[in-house]
Amino acid sequence: MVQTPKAKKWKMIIDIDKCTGCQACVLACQAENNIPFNTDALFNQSRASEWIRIERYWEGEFPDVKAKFMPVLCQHCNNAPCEPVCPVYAAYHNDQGMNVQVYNRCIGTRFCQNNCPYHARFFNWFEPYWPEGMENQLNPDVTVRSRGIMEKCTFCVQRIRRAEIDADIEGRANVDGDVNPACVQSCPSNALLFGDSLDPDSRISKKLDDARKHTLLDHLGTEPNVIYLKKVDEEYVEKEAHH
Amino acid sequence: MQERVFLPNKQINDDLLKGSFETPWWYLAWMALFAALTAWGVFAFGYAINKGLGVTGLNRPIMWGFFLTDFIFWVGISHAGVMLSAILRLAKAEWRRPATRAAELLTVLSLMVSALHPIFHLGRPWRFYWPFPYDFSRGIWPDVRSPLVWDPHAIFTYLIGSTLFVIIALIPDIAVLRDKTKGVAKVFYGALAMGWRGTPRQWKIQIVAGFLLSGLLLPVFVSVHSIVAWDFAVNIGTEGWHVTIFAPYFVIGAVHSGVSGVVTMLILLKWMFKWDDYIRQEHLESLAKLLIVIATVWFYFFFLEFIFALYNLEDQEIALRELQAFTWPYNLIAFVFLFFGYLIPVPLWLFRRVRRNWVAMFITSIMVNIGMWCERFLIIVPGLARKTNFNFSWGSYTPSWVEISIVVACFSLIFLLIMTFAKVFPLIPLFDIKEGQTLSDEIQIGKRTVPALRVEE
Amino acid sequence: MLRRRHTISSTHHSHPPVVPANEFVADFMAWHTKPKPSLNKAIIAFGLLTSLGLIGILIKLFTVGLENRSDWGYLAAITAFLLSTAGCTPFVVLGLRMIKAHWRRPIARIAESYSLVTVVTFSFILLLLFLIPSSQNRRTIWFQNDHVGTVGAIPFTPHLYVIIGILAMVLAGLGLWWTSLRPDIRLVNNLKKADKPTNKSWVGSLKQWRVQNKGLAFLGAFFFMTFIWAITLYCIDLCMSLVPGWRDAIFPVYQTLSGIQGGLATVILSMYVLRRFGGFEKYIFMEHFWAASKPLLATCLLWFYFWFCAFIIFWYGRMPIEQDLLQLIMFGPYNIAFYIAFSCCFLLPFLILLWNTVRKTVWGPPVASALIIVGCFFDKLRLYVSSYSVQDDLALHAITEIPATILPNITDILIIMGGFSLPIFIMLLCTRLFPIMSVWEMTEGLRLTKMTKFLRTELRVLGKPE
Amino acid sequence: MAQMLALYKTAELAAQSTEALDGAGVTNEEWDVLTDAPYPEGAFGEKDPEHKLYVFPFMGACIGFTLAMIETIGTQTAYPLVTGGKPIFSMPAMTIIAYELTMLGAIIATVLGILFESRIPNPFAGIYDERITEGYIGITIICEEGKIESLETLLKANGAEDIIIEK
Repeated sequence: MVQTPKAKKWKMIIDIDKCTGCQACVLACQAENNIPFNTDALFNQSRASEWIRIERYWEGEFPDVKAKFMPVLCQHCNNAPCEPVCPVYAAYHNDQGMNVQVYNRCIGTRFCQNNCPYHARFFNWFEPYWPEGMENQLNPDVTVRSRGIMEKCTFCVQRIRRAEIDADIEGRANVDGDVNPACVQSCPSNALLFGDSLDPDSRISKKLDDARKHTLLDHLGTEPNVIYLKKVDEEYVEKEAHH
Repeated sequence: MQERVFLPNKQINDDLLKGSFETPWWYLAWMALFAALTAWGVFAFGYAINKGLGVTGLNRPIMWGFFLTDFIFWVGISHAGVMLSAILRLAKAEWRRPATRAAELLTVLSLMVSALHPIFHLGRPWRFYWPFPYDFSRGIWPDVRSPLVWDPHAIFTYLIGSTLFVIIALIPDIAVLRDKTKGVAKVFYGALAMGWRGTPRQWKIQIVAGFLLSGLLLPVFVSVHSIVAWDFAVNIGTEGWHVTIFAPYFVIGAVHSGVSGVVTMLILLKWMFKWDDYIRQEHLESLAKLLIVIATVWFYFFFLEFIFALYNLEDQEIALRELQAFTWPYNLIAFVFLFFGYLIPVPLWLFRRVRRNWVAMFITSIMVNIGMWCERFLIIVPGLARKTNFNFSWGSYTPSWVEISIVVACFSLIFLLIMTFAKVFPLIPLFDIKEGQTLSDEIQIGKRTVPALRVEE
Repeated sequence: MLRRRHTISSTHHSHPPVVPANEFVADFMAWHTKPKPSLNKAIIAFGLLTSLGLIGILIKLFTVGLENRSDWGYLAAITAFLLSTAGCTPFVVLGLRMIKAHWRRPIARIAESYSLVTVVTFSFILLLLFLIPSSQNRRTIWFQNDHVGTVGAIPFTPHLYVIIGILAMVLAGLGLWWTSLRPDIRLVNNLKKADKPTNKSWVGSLKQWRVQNKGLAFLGAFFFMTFIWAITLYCIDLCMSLVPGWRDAIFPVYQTLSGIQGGLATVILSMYVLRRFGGFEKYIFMEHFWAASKPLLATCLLWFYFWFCAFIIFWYGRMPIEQDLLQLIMFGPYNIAFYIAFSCCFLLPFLILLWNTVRKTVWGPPVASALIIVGCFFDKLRLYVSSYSVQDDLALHAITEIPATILPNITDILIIMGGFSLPIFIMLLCTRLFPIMSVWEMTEGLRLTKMTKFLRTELRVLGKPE
Repeated sequence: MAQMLALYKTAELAAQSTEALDGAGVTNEEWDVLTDAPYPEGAFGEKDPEHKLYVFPFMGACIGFTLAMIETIGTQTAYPLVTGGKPIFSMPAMTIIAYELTMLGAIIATVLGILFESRIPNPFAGIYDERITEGYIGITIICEEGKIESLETLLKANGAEDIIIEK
């Protein structure tokens, strides 16, 4: 288990009301975490791997039709259904409340993916491949996963560790905002917010009691660490006002 | 009516050991064919290892496909053996005698083959041994909470148990072979017979052992398929899997397909080796009657599973059932599953004429297994295709040539193994048949002679 | 010298002598026509206890009434208990008839007579149905939940269908009982020189016997189906659907199995009583208990299996509703009842019956059966009392909070007492009024059995007519 | 000591001559029967063979259960990782593995017991003839060399087809 000086519990808040569905987070994640390019072929085989994906739902009939966007990534559940089904402890829970995947340990039973209600785990169907020259942009902090193993969002654990190391060098404790996963960093509308919920004066712990707060599929009792804030629907608000 | 046939022991030996002493050309031809198919499967698997599982039809969200369908199917078939030989032995059913060895053999071989499937299915097959607690050097251990750790425990227990069961029951017949062969074969069989002479003591132990091992294997046999079922049922992530009845539903389904498999095998044996005096219509009829009961219980379980899954009328569940029942090609598979698995065979078996007809029973028993294969497919794939509550990532699945050839290879491997075994050992226990003759008797009531049995409590 | 060797060699076949059929008939009829006075005393005693139970029900009816479901949990439990012990006994014998097991013969009549108890049980169920909510807007197997408008609505769910299901089972049981009883009634009448109308209806012609055989087979199959269906309906509609969010597909199977177990246990106990107090050592001996003990052991194992199948899924799933359920029916307010049920339905009988030496005795199986009966009662207790105490809220399909334990008050205790003595009372009455052993089946069995000398030992020969 | 093996066409003759042997004071310890199929106990007037086969499964079960406990408890203590919020000692999971290994131990022990109780493997089991598996009933006798002739005549008188003698 990873031993860290100060107890932390990382959480992410996704404000659906702010999300524009611009896919910047998807791209950033792709670049940060050495995910091979999702070609058309992969999409057609429905084998594309996007550790964070924007689910788009249409509401209503044309012409008055609404697009609703929902970024979905690994929810880092406290009771993660994906963990206990792994025969080799490749998926387990670390003491920072994160659901981590040990690539070297994974043997590729794909049971964890079946048991993930959020559909947030990805399998390496082939040996990863980058076009000539593109392998130079690989992130040295992140393993390139070989074929036949599962992978998923890590909350950019490499950035967390890096921040901790830097803080140690400077002889200080981590402050809020030290750590930002690629998706959070790249979100133009600040829809995503990441932080340590045990740190009382971090931005995230202040937002935790927001009225719009909810978690995905909470009837499953998985207790996700990714929290969503409801969309504010003007029409609905008006309707309520009239009543 | 039972038609009793009495044969001198010498003739029983000659008939039942036919397989070991004469090899017709067609026999070798078939074996060659199956060997070729198996070899092709081996190549396909090698290709999958080399390129990665991308060469299969699997995708997101359908992460489990043909391999596991076939895995469950063969584990199911493997439940024939203990079901028949153990339960009928404990129930002292006379008509078990010619069927036991075939059934147990089917158990062992199909279990071996089914144990291969998880390896085909792994992302990194060369690490198949990692779920075992072997790694003292690095102090890394498997997670005993995972059903995939329960699985190997169950399957290997069952495999070891049933293999030993077959071997123990073989010893007296091997002794017969030892006495009938010459030269190297004699040495070989002599070593296997371990100096069996047939003293009263040895026979008594043989009989007691039969009961004892049956009693021990029965609970194992139930647990094996239950655990296989729990691989699915513990899932809260996949629609239609998180059902409490899955374990017994799988077990009874397994028995259904397994006993049908035994019927198929017995009929084939009768045709191949002309064993008309040993595999008789009365056996066929009793098996068919047993099948009616099993199939009906299985259908009741299926009914419960279906109703209980559906009655909440949650949208996702409705979507799943809609996919299973009305969407091409799943609707065809569902049709085959329902009609081949139950609705056609069982009503036919109600007629005595069908139960005693070899061809009809052959066809129906094969139909059942086709139906059961489809059932397993319908449990795994549609559930995954409608996996998440968000319909954003619903999917579909078509197997690739790799999966199909590996499945075909597994079928032919089974046939190959059975035919090889039949060359070396008798597929009907000789001493069991002889004992049956010693114990059979008649009772005269008025003008009628009732077939009777000499029993010793 | 020779004789000595012979006796040694035949010691390990502990065959009781085969009694000639006519001798048995004479024996039994003598016993049946002049019963012991102690029998009448017992009938009166248990009759009083039973009526106390009925009085208990009436008191409850007039004091608390039918407003609050939670008052009636214990009646529901005892009804379920009766249904799955006395109610399922006919199943045992018809199963054995199907596989032509000879050892069923002495117990066939007892088993069938228990279907008379179900008649009374049925009236309890009718009472309970007043407490059961209709399945409109409720998530039950009747598909009447919120999605379904008036279009898909099935009228009178579930009450009408529960009544039909259980009535069918009762009728099938009675039919079974009466069909196999007719020849023996004629026998009794002949003995008593009584001229009853039944004499004309049964003369024992070959045709009549054939019809009777076919009839028993048919009614058997019919009872088999109706019995499973009745138990299924009862345990779903009078228990499971009262707890919102309880979705457990194996529950009906589990209850059916516990019924079969209870039925078998009841039969074995009655067999023991008949042997002990009726003095039929010559016809009911160790072999019968030994044979019966094996299926009993199997049912114990299956009980654990079915329980575990549900438990492991709930435990592994860890959904809130599943956690609540585990609390409600197992480890929460009724955990004591559950632990007793667990040890009496599975653990102790299993440990007793595990040993062949114990199974091969006259006392071993009855002890296990007694335990199972107790366990069965507590099993029903923890299931029914708990589910009747749940306040259901149609809006959210989940348990809002785990209700506290409900302990039996005086009326409940009266009801339980009555419930336990009801079957005993009815069986004693049967013993008094009808032949409690199926004479024709016994004679048939004795005719199909003979001892034969095989080489140097003696074997029993059992005929198995196809 | 010499061994002799008498072969009979039918079980009746064999039973007859065992009776005769008893008459001649040759006990069951000295004579034994060889058949190609099980006969009901005592068919040839032989004593009921004592055996302790039922002990083996229980010993095996105990060993298996112990191993299971070592495996489950050991792995979970040696590698205490939290998965899915399940307790470090997950009894239900341990139950399943314990069950399987218990049964495995029981079965293996039983099979060993069977081999031991039926006294095989034993290449020097004694005098034997291949005709036995063809339906002949064999009666083996171990006796002093002196007795051979008398016994031979006795067995012949009871219809022995052939008698093999090993000195």
